Amino acid sequence: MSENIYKPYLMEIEQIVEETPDVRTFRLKFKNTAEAEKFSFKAGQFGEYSVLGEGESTFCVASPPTRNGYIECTFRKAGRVTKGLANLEVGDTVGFRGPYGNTFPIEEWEGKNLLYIAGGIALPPMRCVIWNTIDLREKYKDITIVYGARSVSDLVYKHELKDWAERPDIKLITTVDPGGQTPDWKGEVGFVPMVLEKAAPSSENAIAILCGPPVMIKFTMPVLKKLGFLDKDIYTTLENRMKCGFGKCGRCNVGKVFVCKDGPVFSYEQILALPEEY
Amino acid sequence: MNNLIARAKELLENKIVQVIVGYEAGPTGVARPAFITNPAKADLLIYDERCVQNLAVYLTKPEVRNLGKMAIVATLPVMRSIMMLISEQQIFADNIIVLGVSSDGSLLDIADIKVMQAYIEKSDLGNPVKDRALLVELNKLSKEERFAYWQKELSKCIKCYACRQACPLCYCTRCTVEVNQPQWIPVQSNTHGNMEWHILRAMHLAGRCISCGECGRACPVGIPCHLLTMQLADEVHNYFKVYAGTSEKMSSVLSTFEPNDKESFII
Amino acid sequence: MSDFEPKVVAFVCNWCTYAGADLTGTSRIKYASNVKIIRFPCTGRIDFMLLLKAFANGADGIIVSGCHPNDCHYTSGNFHAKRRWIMFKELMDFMGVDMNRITFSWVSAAEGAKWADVVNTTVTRLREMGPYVSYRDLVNKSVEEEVKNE
Amino acid sequence: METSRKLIRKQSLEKLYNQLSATRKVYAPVIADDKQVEFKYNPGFAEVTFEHIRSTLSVKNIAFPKVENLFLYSNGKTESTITDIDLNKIPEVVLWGSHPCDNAAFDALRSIFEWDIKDEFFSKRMEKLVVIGLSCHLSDAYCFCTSVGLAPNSSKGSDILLSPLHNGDYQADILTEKGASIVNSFSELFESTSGEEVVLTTVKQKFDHEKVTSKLNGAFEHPFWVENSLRCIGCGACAYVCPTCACFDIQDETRGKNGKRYRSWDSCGFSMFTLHTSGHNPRNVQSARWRQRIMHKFSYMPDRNQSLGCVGCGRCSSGCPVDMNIAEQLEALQNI
Repeated sequence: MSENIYKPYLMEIEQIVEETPDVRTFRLKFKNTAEAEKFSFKAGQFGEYSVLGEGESTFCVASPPTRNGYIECTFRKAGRVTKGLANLEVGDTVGFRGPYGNTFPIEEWEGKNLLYIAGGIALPPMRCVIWNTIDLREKYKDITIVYGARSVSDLVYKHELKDWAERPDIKLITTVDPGGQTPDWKGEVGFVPMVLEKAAPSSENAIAILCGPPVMIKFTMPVLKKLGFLDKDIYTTLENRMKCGFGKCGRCNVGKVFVCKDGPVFSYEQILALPEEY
Repeated sequence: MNNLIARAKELLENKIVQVIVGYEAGPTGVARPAFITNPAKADLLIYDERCVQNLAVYLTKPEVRNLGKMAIVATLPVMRSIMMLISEQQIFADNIIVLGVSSDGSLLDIADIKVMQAYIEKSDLGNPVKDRALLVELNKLSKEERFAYWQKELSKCIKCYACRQACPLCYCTRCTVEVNQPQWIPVQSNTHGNMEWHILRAMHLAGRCISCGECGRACPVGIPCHLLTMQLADEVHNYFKVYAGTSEKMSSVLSTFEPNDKESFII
Repeated sequence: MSDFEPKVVAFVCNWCTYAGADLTGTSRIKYASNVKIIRFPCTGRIDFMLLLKAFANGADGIIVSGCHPNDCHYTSGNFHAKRRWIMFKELMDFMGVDMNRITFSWVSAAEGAKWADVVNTTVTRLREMGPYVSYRDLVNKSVEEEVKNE
Repeated sequence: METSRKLIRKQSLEKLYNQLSATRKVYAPVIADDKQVEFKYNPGFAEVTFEHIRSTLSVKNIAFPKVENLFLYSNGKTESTITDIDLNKIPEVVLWGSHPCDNAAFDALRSIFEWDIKDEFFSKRMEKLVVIGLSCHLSDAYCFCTSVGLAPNSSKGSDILLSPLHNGDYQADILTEKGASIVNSFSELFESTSGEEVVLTTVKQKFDHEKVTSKLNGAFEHPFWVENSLRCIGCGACAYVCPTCACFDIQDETRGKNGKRYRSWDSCGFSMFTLHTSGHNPRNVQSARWRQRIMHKFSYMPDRNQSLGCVGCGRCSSGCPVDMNIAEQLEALQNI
């Protein structure tokens, strides 16, 4: 009999990092080693994480495929499933189905400058590709990361932000919204689009990867255009509600395009061709 | 009907309202809701015995509201729904014009809410005659027979929520069944879960149901779910001597009380 | 069915009946141990869905109890509850759910003896009625419906 | 397989039914107490109706049940296990007397469930299904099979298609191996055909579906959607009675330690269908949801699944509480 496509892998929580009061990162390890060996994924893909008894929720894999043996997910406590997840402890079981969806075309980006722009809880879906390209550092030229959050306490991956800031081969700009700073905050204060405009990274031979709340995207796009980025060189991910993850349940489509099959990674050029249904 | 069309035209032409919510005939001959914004199209309006749907459901619908000020063709149940919606502060009396129609199809002159209230008060406010008969039949059955009857009926329910969507008083933007913390009602359709849903619906309409029967009419599989709310409408009248939708000031039976409410089962 | 012990769930308010039940205990009045008490801030807070869930999860009977009228800690919670129970009882009756399995009562904090009496009468009645098979069948049958064509 | 044509007399048909019904599950239409037509398992032959236009619900539940367990689980604090559903336990079912539109709908469902990765739950049920279809000699104003490339006697989706003759006998078209194996097991009941004309209803063509599909391509922003969906009240009746609607929800239900993950029918017409946790809703108004329904069936599915998502059974329109008549709307759409 062939596989039950709705059956999740059983994963054990190996480590929990409390990123902010309501955001957590789980490191998950396959319970079954045979499944672990067969499993592979690429940057940008997502999965259905489940708490048995609560249901499933869709997040991107937050760890890079260059780190074997585990996957990580970062989620904000918001609905029934994420609350269920937040109640779990190290050693507990989480279900995982995936990977689904397309990937960031990182091979095409080789030899280019990369500009990552993320806002708030949108860093996790980008963390996978960021680490992926950092782990293959010699293949890419400059890597710039612009990350903003509402306040200092809302910044996720604080330990990694520190590492990135210390690395000479990465340019990291962190910012918090006005009023969100603490007395010892050393980063920028201001909204992502303004900070980006001030930093003015060059668009020459560069790719921009953008992820964040709609309002941030709305105001960041004109800045990227001003800097000279072409639509086809800007990438983002769409996050629509989904249940199955493989084009059957009928929720995530934007016009003819299934976010779960044709996405979640889209170039801005592709997004512009979509009907406004996302 | 001609009076209705003339009045509709006049309201649209003089820009007193932007839309008339009334009935038109569909291609298969059934009457259905129509939204007339162009006075030239007012001739499409009909009013006859086919026009049974409670149009008041559209008063709270965002896309219909966006059309602007409306006039609504209103039978007695529609008027009572309007009263309920005003009393529950979902709509403002000033924003709608009521094109009242009596049971024989003639246009009533409902100048304002006072007139409407007077008209409602002198009408028969009990359940519709044919439903009364059904209720009497059901109440004659034994408890076990009634339990079996409702199990059989509710096993047909497919949880399409047409009963809820068709009801002018089920206007919540997020229904209890759509809350999943806790999940009161199972998402799937099975007899037990369906029964819980219909109990919940009837309880949430207790003292608010204006006996239009729209829920039962909307049901695609023919469950007489309107009898549940109608039975409660009867009981509300028995116990508390009120009919829903008779005054703009009335508050819902279950959100008020009288210290001397009578019952006989609490020990 | 002589050895049948009914499972009874009691939904009670914090201020009167719960305190009343406490008094029953401290007064060393014995009463049937079939009852599992669930404490609420007020009878006005007892949702009818909870009663249905109790039946669905295997209760044979239910007691709902709170402060006497005019004694509500929140002034009017029990008056609201009363109206709700009237409607609920009538609806349940109409749908054929056995209302003899639900006891509604007012038990004040001073009525320890009344609480024992309410529980004992209810349990005795339920012993005679036997387990609530028809509701349980409904639930079990519904679980099977899902796999109908297997 | 080469198809063949036989004749089956009325008495033989009854024998065929009774013999099938004695040995396996037969899902056949009956007229219920409330005059609604519903499909039941193994009703007596006398109960089975041959005179229905359409059943209230479609027969899709035989391949795509309204609730279907995906797996069972037991959830301990540290030890969790998942138990698969044994799909081999799905019994063989004979679908009897379903009309050509409903039978063609299985192909549309297949185009969704077997698109990209294969859904075993659906496929297994289809594997165990034998369809003995019945051509239509009755129709009503809601029927529009001829507008979506079908006809009252389309054989698509049937294993055997029965068509009524004037004298009460039936012509039997044997269309697949599955059909042939039934005919072979009961060969004594089938005779060679005398070439008599079958009695069929005529269904007027209301629109050209290819024209609709091409029109829809640029119609996403058209004011048509708002104008024509104002009366839609946003219930799920159309989707639930539809033989081809396949959208579903996945939910968990636990009792104590044990539970099940199941899928159940869902509808794109519900306001919460696409709601994000954040509160953002890509299809936040009813017109967008109505557009999705029509677009999915007549534009997205032909494009992505190489199948039309509509078989013209007319259930959505006859079951709609507010007369959202899909054929009327498609007719209008081909001329926008």
